[in-house]
Amino acid sequence: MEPSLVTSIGKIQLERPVMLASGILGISLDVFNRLYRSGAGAVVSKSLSTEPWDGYPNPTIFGINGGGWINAVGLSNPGAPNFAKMIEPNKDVPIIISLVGSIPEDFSTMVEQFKNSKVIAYELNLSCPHVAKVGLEVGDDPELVKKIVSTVKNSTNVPVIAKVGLGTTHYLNTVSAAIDSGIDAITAINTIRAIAIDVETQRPILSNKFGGLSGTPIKPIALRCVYEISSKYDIPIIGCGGISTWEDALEFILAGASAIQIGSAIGDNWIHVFNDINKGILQYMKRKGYSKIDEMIGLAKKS
Amino acid sequence: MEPSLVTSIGKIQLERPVMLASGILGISLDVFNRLYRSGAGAVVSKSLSTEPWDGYPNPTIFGINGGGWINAVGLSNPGAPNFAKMIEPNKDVPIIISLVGSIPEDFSTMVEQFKNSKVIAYELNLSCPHVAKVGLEVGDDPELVKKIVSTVKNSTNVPVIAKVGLGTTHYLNTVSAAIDSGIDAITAINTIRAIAIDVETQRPILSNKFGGLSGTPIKPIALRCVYEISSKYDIPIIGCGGISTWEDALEFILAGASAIQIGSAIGDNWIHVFNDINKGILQYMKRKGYSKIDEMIGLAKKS
Amino acid sequence: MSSVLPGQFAMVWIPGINELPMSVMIAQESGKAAFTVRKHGPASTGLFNVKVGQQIGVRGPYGNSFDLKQGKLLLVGGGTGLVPMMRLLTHIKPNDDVTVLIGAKSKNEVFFEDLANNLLKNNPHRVIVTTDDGTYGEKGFVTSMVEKLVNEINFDGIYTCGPEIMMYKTVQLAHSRGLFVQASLERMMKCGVGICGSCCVGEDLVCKDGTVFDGDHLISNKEFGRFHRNKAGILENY
Amino acid sequence: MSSVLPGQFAMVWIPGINELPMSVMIAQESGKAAFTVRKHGPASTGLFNVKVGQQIGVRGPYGNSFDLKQGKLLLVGGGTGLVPMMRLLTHIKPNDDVTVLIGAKSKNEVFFEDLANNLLKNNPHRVIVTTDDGTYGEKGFVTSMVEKLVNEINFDGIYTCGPEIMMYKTVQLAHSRGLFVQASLERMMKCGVGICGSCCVGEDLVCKDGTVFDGDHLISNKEFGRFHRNKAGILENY
Ligand SMILES: Cc1cc2nc3c(=O)[nH]c(=O)nc-3n(C[C@H](O)[C@H](O)[C@H](O)COP(=O)(O)OP(=O)(O)OC[C@H]3O[C@@H](n4cnc5c(N)ncnc54)[C@H](O)[C@@H]3O)c2cc1C
Ligand SMILES: Cc1cc2nc3c(=O)[nH]c(=O)nc-3n(C[C@H](O)[C@H](O)[C@H](O)COP(=O)(O)OP(=O)(O)OC[C@H]3O[C@@H](n4cnc5c(N)ncnc54)[C@H](O)[C@@H]3O)c2cc1C
Ligand SMILES: Cc1cc2nc3c(=O)[nH]c(=O)nc-3n(C[C@H](O)[C@H](O)[C@H](O)COP(=O)(O)O)c2cc1C
Ligand SMILES: Cc1cc2nc3c(=O)[nH]c(=O)nc-3n(C[C@H](O)[C@H](O)[C@H](O)COP(=O)(O)O)c2cc1C
Ligand code: FES
Ligand code: FES
Repeated sequence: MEPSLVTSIGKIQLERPVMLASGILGISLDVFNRLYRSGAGAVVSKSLSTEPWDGYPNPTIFGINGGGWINAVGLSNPGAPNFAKMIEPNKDVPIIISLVGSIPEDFSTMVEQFKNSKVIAYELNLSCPHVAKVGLEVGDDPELVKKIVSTVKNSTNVPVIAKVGLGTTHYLNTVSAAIDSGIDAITAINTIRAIAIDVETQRPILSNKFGGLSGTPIKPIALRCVYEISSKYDIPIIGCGGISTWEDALEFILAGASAIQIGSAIGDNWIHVFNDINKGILQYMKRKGYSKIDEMIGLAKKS
Repeated sequence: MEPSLVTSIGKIQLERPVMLASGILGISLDVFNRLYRSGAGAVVSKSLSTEPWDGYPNPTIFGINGGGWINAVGLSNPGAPNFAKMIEPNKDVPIIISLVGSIPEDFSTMVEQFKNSKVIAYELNLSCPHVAKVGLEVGDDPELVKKIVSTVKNSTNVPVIAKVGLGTTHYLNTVSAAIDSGIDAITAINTIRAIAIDVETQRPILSNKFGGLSGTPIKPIALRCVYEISSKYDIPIIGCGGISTWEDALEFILAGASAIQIGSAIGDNWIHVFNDINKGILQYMKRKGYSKIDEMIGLAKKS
Repeated sequence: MSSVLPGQFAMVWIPGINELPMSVMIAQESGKAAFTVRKHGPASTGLFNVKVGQQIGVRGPYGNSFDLKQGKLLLVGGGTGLVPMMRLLTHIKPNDDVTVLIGAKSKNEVFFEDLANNLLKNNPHRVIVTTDDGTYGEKGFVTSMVEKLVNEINFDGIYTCGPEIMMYKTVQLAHSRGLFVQASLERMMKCGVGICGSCCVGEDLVCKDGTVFDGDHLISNKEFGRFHRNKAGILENY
Repeated sequence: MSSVLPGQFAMVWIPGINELPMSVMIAQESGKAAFTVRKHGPASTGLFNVKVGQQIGVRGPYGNSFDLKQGKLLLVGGGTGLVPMMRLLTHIKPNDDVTVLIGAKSKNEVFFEDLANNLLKNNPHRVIVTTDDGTYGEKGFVTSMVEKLVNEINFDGIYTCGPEIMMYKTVQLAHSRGLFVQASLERMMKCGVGICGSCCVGEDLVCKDGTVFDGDHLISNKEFGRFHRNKAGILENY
């Protein structure tokens, strides 16, 4: 029997474990459709705010020689209301809406706006490392995280995911705060605060100076976080950070992730990466005799 | 006039700004001599403890496909007394002794043991991410850091450097605690906690499971830390993390480092890396018209 | 950069100011490349003001390139959209019969006419300029000239780059007559490499799937010729 | 791994147990490689106990290799140090006149004698076994036989791998007579790639500068033949 790629992240069920990470190609329903057709099990929108944001001036993204990217897009996004309108026609694509804000009400207002949209989950971005007053500045404050998660959980029945990253406090405290407040799953991790300097002009390359490091360089760190979270808490985890091959994807699953997200690898290998990973996982499952993703989740902790 | 590579890290003066990082080839005086001859401005010893430590069983080091290393050597070292005896004959090499311990007395005891050795500075390892009760577990506790730094500063007139890394509290608090207690310089950063899993055998590769990520992947993060420290504090900084080319070295200097350390790049390009970087910096200085390293330190913060 | 294909672009960093997508212009000296910049808003003005010896950053080339047919070719360009057209002219075969249409609002906005004639000097060719106000060349919109030409001549390939409305009409005119046509699109670009999504036109990403698209494909794209996205990613009418 | 040069090694991971440096043994099947493991402590026993089908990890090859001279060659091996010697035999030229010396404590520790004879079947050669206790072959230390041979024959190249004392004496004997000699050293290895420093012998790193060193060089190394470092990096006498 052909193994199945279906996976469950708590109450969220996906046909395939590989999804699109937030902020990557994530502003148009047409593109979401295309990515879904090319193998993504779900797509996460760009992080949306209550109002449209222009983001930072260019350069906003810098490709590192040897692998990886540093970005400070500045959370440019069309705003939750525009976005909600845009995805209204959606029938097929499992969309997860990523939200960013400073106070609990920002989040609950936006959730309200998506009431009539086909949304399979919300992902709270508690971990953007390069925009003031949102993202990590929120995630680094476990008390605020508790309030936000409780507020959102009270405003919707749709599952809510918290996306964490490495900030100035221990990310496991953020995870724990989110779990205490009823979160349904954790995405780990976001980009890691970084900088790149051009030695010729002697200045930081990104217009915002600091940005977030993503791609292959952060994989071993992201994988560590998934392993740590799954070792300490009983909560579904979505692994994210530097995944570009099926082996990478499996490392995350073996470390305890129920699903994974892909961002930068799309910049490296384009959108074929979804199907390449799906195929690779399938072949591995056949070879090793697994029939379901579930059978492999967390196996590396047994040794 | 030929530009000069001489640099000062506070009271520590070096002929060349590139030094050997702790833990890399760092257990024998003969090797120190060789590295000094091949262009290192100073060498930092393996982190020493009061007693000899065997470290963890192999695998202790894992080379990542695509760049970077994860290690959990477990701070194996011959112990401070053995080491002090070994370097007694030293006349030429500027040696920095790296120390690791759990309580202030561990450090002061060891400093005492090096009294008669030619040591240009001590580096307190407050940041090893994979050994319990020492390293990051110390660095993550700013109060303990204060006590350790004060104790060591009271036991010696030799300059004392604190080596920080990314742990579970904000590393800038550790920096600030060290500065408050009279530290002479900061080395940033140590390896970053990480893991690698073998998908075939479905287990973590390192015997200790978790290890520290070093090499090119961490460069943008290390550089960010140097930029942040130098933007916030007036303290000499030694940059460390993923430096493998002269451009990398200059990025750190432009971000505010007075000197830099090289670790993993030796595994990638062998010990030629010291002279390659020295030459590259010299050529850059000639081309841009600088006569001293000092003129370039922190320039990227002006823009 | 000197071997960039027509249709490809580079991201040009003007330190301290911005980074912009730019078509790569041909240069007089072989082995070199150039940019042609139109002074517009702050970023392009910043690039315009760059002094000799000042360093800028260039990454790329990115994107695909025109599929160059042989025979009777029509190139329709306006504004800085003429840049990839000039580079295209360096790739034509000796026997190609080439018509270059240069559209401009007014006489003082006409450029590259001499360059086009020069690049085509060994080919059967004509270079036609139109100005909206009739101050130079033929009076009227360049697309009226396109219509006239496609009614007369059975072109083997039509290539266009410039204002989207111009490209939209050109594609429609050519496509409705069954002629092979390609357009090089411009959209808001941040990454240039298919990560950020800011350059999307319907389901296409201009930086990665384009900049060059077949008329066949564009005709079914709901956004082409109608909408583009601003910096926040909101659809705006052309 | 099948094209590994004689003197090179691999790091062999026995999941859940340890990772050890191992010389790469020749295999019967072409395109394959093998390891020869001596059951000693927990790690080598772990490797020894690996079952067919069980997965181990192998990284490498690392290190340099022997500089193979032509003419009259002497190979001196003991224990698993015979492994690189066997691989060396697969690289000799048809006219080389080869003497292989196999040293062992006792009869039951003698191996590879037949293999050596077989690999040398088309060359002028002799394979001599010595045992300390005389239970097989010549009685006595293998280095006494080395002394005897270098006094008789003007070897073009001498190669040795095995217990350090054996190599030390062999190098001294050869070097004092001006003969070209190389030894492949063993030291505590963690990284295998010149990072950790655990394999140092004086200023040399066995994993990176070696495993093969010239006698000329070794003779001036203060640690060769005298000390090795334990897991903590402390010098211990041999
Ligand atoms: C593939 C491509 C090739 C191009 N080639 C050239 C060229 O060869 N020469 C030339 O002068 N211009 C070229 N442009 C246009 C150029 O990138 C700028 O859009 C233009 O110079 C105006 O920039 P500005 O910031 O000065 O104007 P602003 O006043 O700041 O902006 C005006 C408008 O320019 C556009 N724009 C601004 N930033 C960007 C951006 N990052 N990406 C895309 N559009 C943007 C937007 O539509 C914006 O509304 C090209 C654009 C693209 C997409
Ligand atoms: C370049 C090289 C090639 C080798 N080739 C072979 C071979 O082909 N076949 C074979 O059986 N053995 C080989 N060895 C030796 C092997 O690596 C082990 O040292 C040996 O198997 C004993 O290991 P153990 O852990 O079982 O013994 P233990 O009882 O754990 O240790 C006994 C001694 O083995 C040595 N040792 C242990 N771990 C290491 C290590 N990581 N690196 C180096 N020495 C270590 C130390 O001297 C230690 O004191 C080689 C060693 C080196 C350095
Ligand atoms: C250009 C870019 C934009 C991003 N925008 C967002 C965002 O809006 N919200 C968010 O939660 N994460 C954002 N991220 C982070 C990614 O979702 C992901 O967590 C990170 O890139 C690590 O995954 P990767 O290595 O696969 O890219 C962005 C990443 C990149 C590269
Ligand atoms: C094998 C290995 C051992 C290390 N041992 C130590 C140590 O004992 N003490 C210490 O402070 N840092 C140690 N480090 C960290 C390095 O000194 C350095 O901070 C880190 O590797 C980042 O620099 P790099 O990217 O140039 O290697 C070790 C790193 C490696 C790879
Ligand atoms: S410019 Fe970023 S996807 Fe095209
Ligand atoms: S084994 Fe690590 S340096 Fe040789």
